[in-house]
Amino acid sequence: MANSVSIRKLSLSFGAVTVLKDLNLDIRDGEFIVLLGSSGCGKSTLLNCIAGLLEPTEGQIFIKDRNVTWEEPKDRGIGMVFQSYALYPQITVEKNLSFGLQVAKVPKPEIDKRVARAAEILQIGPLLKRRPAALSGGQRQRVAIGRALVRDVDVFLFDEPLSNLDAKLRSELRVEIKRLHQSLKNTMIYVTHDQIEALTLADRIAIMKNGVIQQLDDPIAIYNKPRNLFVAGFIGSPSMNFLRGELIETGGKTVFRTNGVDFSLDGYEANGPLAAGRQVVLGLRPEHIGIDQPEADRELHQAVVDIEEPMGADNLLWLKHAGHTMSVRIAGARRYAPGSQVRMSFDMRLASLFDAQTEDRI
Amino acid sequence: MANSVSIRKLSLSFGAVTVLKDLNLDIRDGEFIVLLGSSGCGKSTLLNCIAGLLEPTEGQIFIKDRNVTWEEPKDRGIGMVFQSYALYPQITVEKNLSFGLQVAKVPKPEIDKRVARAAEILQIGPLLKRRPAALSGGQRQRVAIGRALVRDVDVFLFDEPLSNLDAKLRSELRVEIKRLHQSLKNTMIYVTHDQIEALTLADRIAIMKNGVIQQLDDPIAIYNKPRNLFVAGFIGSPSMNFLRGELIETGGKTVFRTNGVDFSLDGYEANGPLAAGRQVVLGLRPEHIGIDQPEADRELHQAVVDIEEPMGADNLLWLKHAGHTMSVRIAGARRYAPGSQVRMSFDMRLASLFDAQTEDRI
Amino acid sequence: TDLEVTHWWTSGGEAAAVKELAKGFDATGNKWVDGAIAGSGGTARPIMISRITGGDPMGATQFNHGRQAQELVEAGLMRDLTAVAEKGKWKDIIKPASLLESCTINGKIYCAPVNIHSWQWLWLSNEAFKKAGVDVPKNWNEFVAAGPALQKAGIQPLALGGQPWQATGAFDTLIISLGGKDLYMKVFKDKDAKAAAGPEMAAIFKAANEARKLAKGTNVQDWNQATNMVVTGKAGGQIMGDWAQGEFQLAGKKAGTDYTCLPGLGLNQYLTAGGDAFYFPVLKDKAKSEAQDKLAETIVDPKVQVAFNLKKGSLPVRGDVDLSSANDCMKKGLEVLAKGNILSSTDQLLSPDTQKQKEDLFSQFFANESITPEAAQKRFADIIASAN
Amino acid sequence: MAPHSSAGRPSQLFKNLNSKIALIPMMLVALVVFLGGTVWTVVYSFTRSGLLPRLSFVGLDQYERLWAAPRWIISIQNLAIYGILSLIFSLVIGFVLAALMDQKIRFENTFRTIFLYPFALSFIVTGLVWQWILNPEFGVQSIVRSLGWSTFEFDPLYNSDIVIYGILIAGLWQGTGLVMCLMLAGLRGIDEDIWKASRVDGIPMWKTYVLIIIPMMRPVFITTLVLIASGIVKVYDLVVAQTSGGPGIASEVPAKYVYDYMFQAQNLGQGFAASTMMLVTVAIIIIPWAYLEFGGKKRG
Amino acid sequence: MANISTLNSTAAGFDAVSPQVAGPSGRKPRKVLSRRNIILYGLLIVAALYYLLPLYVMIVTSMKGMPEIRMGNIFSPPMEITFEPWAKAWASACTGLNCDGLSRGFWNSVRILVPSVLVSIAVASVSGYALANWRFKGSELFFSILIIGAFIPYQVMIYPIVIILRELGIYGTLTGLVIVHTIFGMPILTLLFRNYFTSLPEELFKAARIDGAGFWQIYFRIMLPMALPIFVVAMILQVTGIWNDFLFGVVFTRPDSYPMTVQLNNIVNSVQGVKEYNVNMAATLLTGAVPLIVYFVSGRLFVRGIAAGAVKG
Ligand SMILES: Nc1ncnc2c1ncn2[C@@H]1O[C@H](COP(=O)(O)OP(=O)(O)OP(=O)(O)O)[C@@H](O)[C@H]1O
Ligand SMILES: Nc1ncnc2c1ncn2[C@@H]1O[C@H](COP(=O)(O)OP(=O)(O)OP(=O)(O)O)[C@@H](O)[C@H]1O
Ligand SMILES: [Mg+2]
Ligand SMILES: [Mg+2]
Repeated sequence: MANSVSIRKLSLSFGAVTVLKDLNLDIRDGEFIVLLGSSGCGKSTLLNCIAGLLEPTEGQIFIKDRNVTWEEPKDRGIGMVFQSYALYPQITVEKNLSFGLQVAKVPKPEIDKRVARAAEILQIGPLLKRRPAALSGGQRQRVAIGRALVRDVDVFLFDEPLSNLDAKLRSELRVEIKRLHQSLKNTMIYVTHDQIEALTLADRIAIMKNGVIQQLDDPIAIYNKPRNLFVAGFIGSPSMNFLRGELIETGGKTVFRTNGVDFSLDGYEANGPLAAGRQVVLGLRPEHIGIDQPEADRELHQAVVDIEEPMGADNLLWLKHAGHTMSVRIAGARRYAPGSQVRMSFDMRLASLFDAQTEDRI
Repeated sequence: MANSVSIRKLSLSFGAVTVLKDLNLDIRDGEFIVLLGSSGCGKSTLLNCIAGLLEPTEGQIFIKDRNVTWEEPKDRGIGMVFQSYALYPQITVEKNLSFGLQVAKVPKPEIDKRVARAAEILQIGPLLKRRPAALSGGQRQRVAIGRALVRDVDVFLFDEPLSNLDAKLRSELRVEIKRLHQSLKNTMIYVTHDQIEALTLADRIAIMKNGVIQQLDDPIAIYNKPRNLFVAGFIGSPSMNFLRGELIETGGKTVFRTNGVDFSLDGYEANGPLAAGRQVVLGLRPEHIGIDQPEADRELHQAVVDIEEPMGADNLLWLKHAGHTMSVRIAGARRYAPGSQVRMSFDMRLASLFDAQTEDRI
Repeated sequence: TDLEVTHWWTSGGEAAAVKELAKGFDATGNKWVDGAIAGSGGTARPIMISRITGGDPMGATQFNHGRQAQELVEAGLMRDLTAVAEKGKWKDIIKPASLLESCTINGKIYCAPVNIHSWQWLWLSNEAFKKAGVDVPKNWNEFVAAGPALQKAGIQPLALGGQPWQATGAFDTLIISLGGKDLYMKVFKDKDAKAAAGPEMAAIFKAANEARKLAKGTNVQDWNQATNMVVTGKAGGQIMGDWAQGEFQLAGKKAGTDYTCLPGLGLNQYLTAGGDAFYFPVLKDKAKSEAQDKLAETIVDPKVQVAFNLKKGSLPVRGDVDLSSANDCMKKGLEVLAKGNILSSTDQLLSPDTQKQKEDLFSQFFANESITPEAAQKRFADIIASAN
Repeated sequence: MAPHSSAGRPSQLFKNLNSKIALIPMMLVALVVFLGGTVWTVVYSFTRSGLLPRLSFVGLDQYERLWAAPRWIISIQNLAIYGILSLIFSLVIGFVLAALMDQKIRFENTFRTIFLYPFALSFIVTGLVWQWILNPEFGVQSIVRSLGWSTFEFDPLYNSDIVIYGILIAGLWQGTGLVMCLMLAGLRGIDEDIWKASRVDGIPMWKTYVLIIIPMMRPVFITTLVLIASGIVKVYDLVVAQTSGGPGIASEVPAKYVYDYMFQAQNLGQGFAASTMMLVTVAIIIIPWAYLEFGGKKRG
Repeated sequence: MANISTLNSTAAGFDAVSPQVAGPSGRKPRKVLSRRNIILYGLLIVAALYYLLPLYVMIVTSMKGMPEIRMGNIFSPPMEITFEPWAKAWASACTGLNCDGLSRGFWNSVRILVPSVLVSIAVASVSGYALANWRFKGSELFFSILIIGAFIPYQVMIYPIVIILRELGIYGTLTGLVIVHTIFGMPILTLLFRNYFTSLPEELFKAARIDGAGFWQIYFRIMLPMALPIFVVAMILQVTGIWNDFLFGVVFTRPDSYPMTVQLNNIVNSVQGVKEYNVNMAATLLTGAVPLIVYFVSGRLFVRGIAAGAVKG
């Protein structure tokens, strides 16, 4: 498949601060890529480089195999949606949508057609005559998307478009964006620090840290096979439980030992041989720990409930075990009072093991 | 049990706009009450009335059975924590904590003792000499809680204390607040519009809409037995699926029919007799719908996957069925491509039925 | 006792004259605290009036004698000097009597006149006329005739500062010198609007029209800057009061050889006897009140009168002083005085309000040639008609 | 159940008494000085007060005379010309400078200080310097002439027809720095994303300024307008220092008319009538605007 | 699983699959003298010259002797630098009988400036704070009157104020003058402070009230420390305004406490023979020195403060 956006050895510094370091990224045609990372890791900076709003210090950017590194934003065939909506406040929604086209001297009937189409797709027809101030947050963001839509661009860039909305609207608009992508099939690059958005929307997620892409993979792989400790800890809420310990050889088998408690590693698919004596971190996701569900082939660990957090559909337990506090997610119907004793079981096929030094998955 | 806070016929208007209407609320000693509602419903206004920062137009407020309606905030035995932390920016954390005590002319040794205790409880000892600007969001909020803590108050008021924090910190501090309540056993009134917070923290939740309390109940009851359509729709993410239809008598049984498709109501515990012909709304939570899980006693409905939203631990499916789009939550491991056919089953014991006119649960 | 005295005498000649007053007053064992405010009476008077009405008056203050302080006196804010005057026999010594009259309200004397100022002088630079190759004119008409020659030589014929009172003064001078005593009295004393609108006045306006053409391009504000143009030969002449004399003197010029002065513009030799007077606000402090009396005495003291007026270029208020040291111009003035060709000044005849309106009219008239003499005369007549 | 005692609402007057005490100076100034002084002025504008206020009413005489006085008419005209031009030019120059300063330039501090420093100087100083620079004998005119254009004429302060523009030059020199500062602060408050959005949309810079940024800066423009306008109404010192109203009465302004007639002409009634007319003009302009701007707005 | 790869090799992998496209790499050759920069800095420099011209003329003239001024043009630099005009302006220029230049007025100005600035800012900041945080019925009405008051020319108000001060018996005293400055500074300053305090988070105020702090405690211990930027703005406005004031200084005081501007006016307006432009310019610069220094020192804070307080409606 052709690449829609290619980034080659991109670096960017603000004075002495290097924000992006030698970054490479290939995005396929029609792909939905999410850039995920904590605040300040350079997501917006990368997006602004792609848009042409920032000039890279080094490297090149290709859109549709054309080197656009020094082109003006308007010539790159991109549309961009901002967290703060960035609507022009003093003109109507309609003018907001058509402004770019008017400036580009698109003929009036064509403008009208495109605005009408965008309004239909985004269901903002009744709002066209209003000013942005008279719109709700969700409506504003829809208009902002519409502004990119009317320009008929190859690549959509979203910079945390939903961060300013409340939870309910956020999930609604998430679905709409997903639907939009399914029907338009444009390339979309989407910046967020909300992992739910990343997981639900992305074809592939690029996890960034300090201006470097840590892992670029599809959501399932990122969730289940995080490449390193950072990715593992970053994705998932509540976080993956991390137990520091070492690999020990007992009875011909390699087990994980932490604070004197052993965990069988049966079922774990390691990338290579697991040498005894290695300092490692065992990662267990809260939903991959069973409670009071004795299954034939799993060992059981005794633990005490510290805190219970019922969340409606689910129930989150914080358990004390071997000197750690572990979070466990179970179905909402099952309740445990603080202080009660439970037995945990672990599905090692879904666990992750990391080297304690390099922090890479092993 | 004695009432800690009692609100009697409280009304409050700003000019022509009535924000609170004839509101009554009794909060027991040591209870953790969460006020939940969408933006602008009057939660903060109510909290400010209790704190004495706003004067009610009508009605009275009692704290510890004392009429405090016209008392100054400082005399009410309350402490308050704000969304924006509201730390005094120009003085150190320590002075922030001791400010109220100094104003109240508490002797110095006593101040030191209380500050030390609060710092210990909240683990902010090392921060005492810093200014708020040098703290992270989570630390700031801890200090803000500490400021209420040192004043040894009867009632803690929280106004969306965690809204400004990112997801990770939010869940951490949530646990801490829960722990704090378990150890202090003070009365706490907590405003939020995050339902996860409400569900995990509250002893009882008061759901507000337009200045009126819709339902006051414990979290499980609110989640499973919402009193009306508003509460049902408000709680749960994604929202409960609502199907509009009517009750039909077939084969001696009352069933629910929508767009020509019948749903057995076996297992539903109605508040009264279910008269046929009544226009109703059937509410089904996404996690209460089974997918491809044929169980003996349940009927199966055929549906098509519209959109799939993998969220790591869970997988959210949007299904097309009988002219409706329904969301269904299943475990994350199970994947369904858009377009695939699935069979749904419903657990009617966990469903809700509402009258279409009054919108109340039936 | 310290006594604060406010005045607006700040030009070189004026300041030198004030020093004489101060010296005389200090010699009585009191102390003159100088409160000069620069920028002419227009700037200074509001400040003085505010302070007097505000209840924090100075010890003594300069006003032009005439009607400027009338209301303050009527409001009882000014000290009655009748006792001092009687003691000093002012009635007998002060000449002309009209000076003391304008200090007298309801039979009581409220001010001590310092000097006599007359407006009706034409000051000419001998050097300038030499350069232009014409004789020094002997009267206004010759001056006007010499105008083109001066202009050709790159010399400003008539210097006229931009401050409104200068234009007004120049015009009033034209009335007396060209129109004569009767016209002047009819218009200003009797407020005869018909006369003001009449043909005699029309002739004056014509003359003023010529004057403004000659004055065009002066481009200075202060009167003494204009005088300085005459002193340095940049301008041919200036219509200005006798105080201009002080500037010539300060520059070391000699009357007759370096410059020429023509009282009454060399035509009708009438002078107005206006001038400055000191008023003494009512003070609560007894010691100060006594010092005020002392100052009043000092002001009319013959020695002080001579010293002051020689420096200032004005005439003394008493006829019994020895002015042998007076120069050529002053002597000419004294001659006119002796002839009794004395008129009251406009400050004495007209209210400040009317004066202000006149100033507005004439400053505009002299600055803006688009106002025809006829239009200006009509407005002048209106002002006279409503004058009080 | 809590006991049902219904203690009534305590008196509103003594609630937060300290805040009311603290506002006493402001209330006194507003009521006694501004309101009281205004009423007093208006009342005495109907009298024949000379040097001292006297309650001898003469009806509208003072106003009739006022509107018949050529000087007053010229003053009003001058104020209108000066006001409108100074508003337009201050806003335009201030905004353009601010926009230039907002281009991430080097030496921003230096430039800003240069533009702002005249604001620190008094009108006396400003007037004096510009009087000096605009003087035809040794100022700009003579310099240009000495360079060869011997017919060059630039003597605004000595030409009745354009003197008000000469005053304007000095006024702008002094005031635009502050306007620039306000505008710059406003520009800095604009969401950066708006700029990005307009670049992505391909909207040219000047169009973005004119059609998007300026409308967004409404509050800044209003603050600026209030500041400039209140300065314009008061313009006095500048005229006195530069021309004293001359040549003739060509550069007279209303505030000067008021002052001159109150003290020099010793005709308080006339001065008060002129004051009242100024107040009325201000009120006509300000009150509707203030009503629109502050009337409905409440703290959120 | 065999796809263990370090991050570097990930990058290398991308390179391998990428299309080989020719194009510029590295930094775009950027001209320092781009057309945009020429226009931008050109305009700024031209504007700067216009603003600097008068200052240049003042400085140059103040250092020339009178003969040179009479001959040369005002823009030419002094051939012979002399500081005599400065000395004269400061110490020996005459007005009336007093020949001690500006020096006499300097300390008077300071004596007027300090209490006037302090009192006016104190009163206005408290008023602004009360208006922002302790509103009551009618407080906005007073405020509106005050704002309209900002448009009243000073000259109009002189007479009523003379009467008010006379009735209070403080006409001509320093107290009276301080009050006058406070009154006329009040509208704009109160507006600034009110806007600034309104822009502070209301929660801070609420938190302090819950902590039990009263009106003054909140003002002094919470608001005051946070209001530095706006205090700087107010300070600058008042220092320049009061220092440059002539009218009130001369109307509401006595000669022995006339501020420096009165001396300046006297020096500039009392012409002894010819105008001594060099002395005038030196006097002008000396008089303007205090506010100018204040600007140069705190100009940056000024802009910050303006952004914080003035711009928000
Ligand atoms: N104009 C600038 N000058 C200097 N540093 C900058 C500039 N813009 C961004 N940075 C720095 O670059 C880093 C990356 O910023 P960027 O906005 O790309 O982060 P981000 O990942 O988008 O964060 P967020 O999630 O908060 O939006 C940050 O450390 C930021 O401080
Ligand atoms: N001072 C005020 N004047 C007028 N209306 C007000 C004022 N304060 C609040 N309101 C209105 O009262 C209503 C309730 O406000 P409140 O702040 O209590 O809502 P909330 O439930 O806390 O919302 P949020 O979740 O956004 O904080 C809103 O419609 C708001 O516009
Ligand atoms: Mg960002
Ligand atoms: Mg709220």
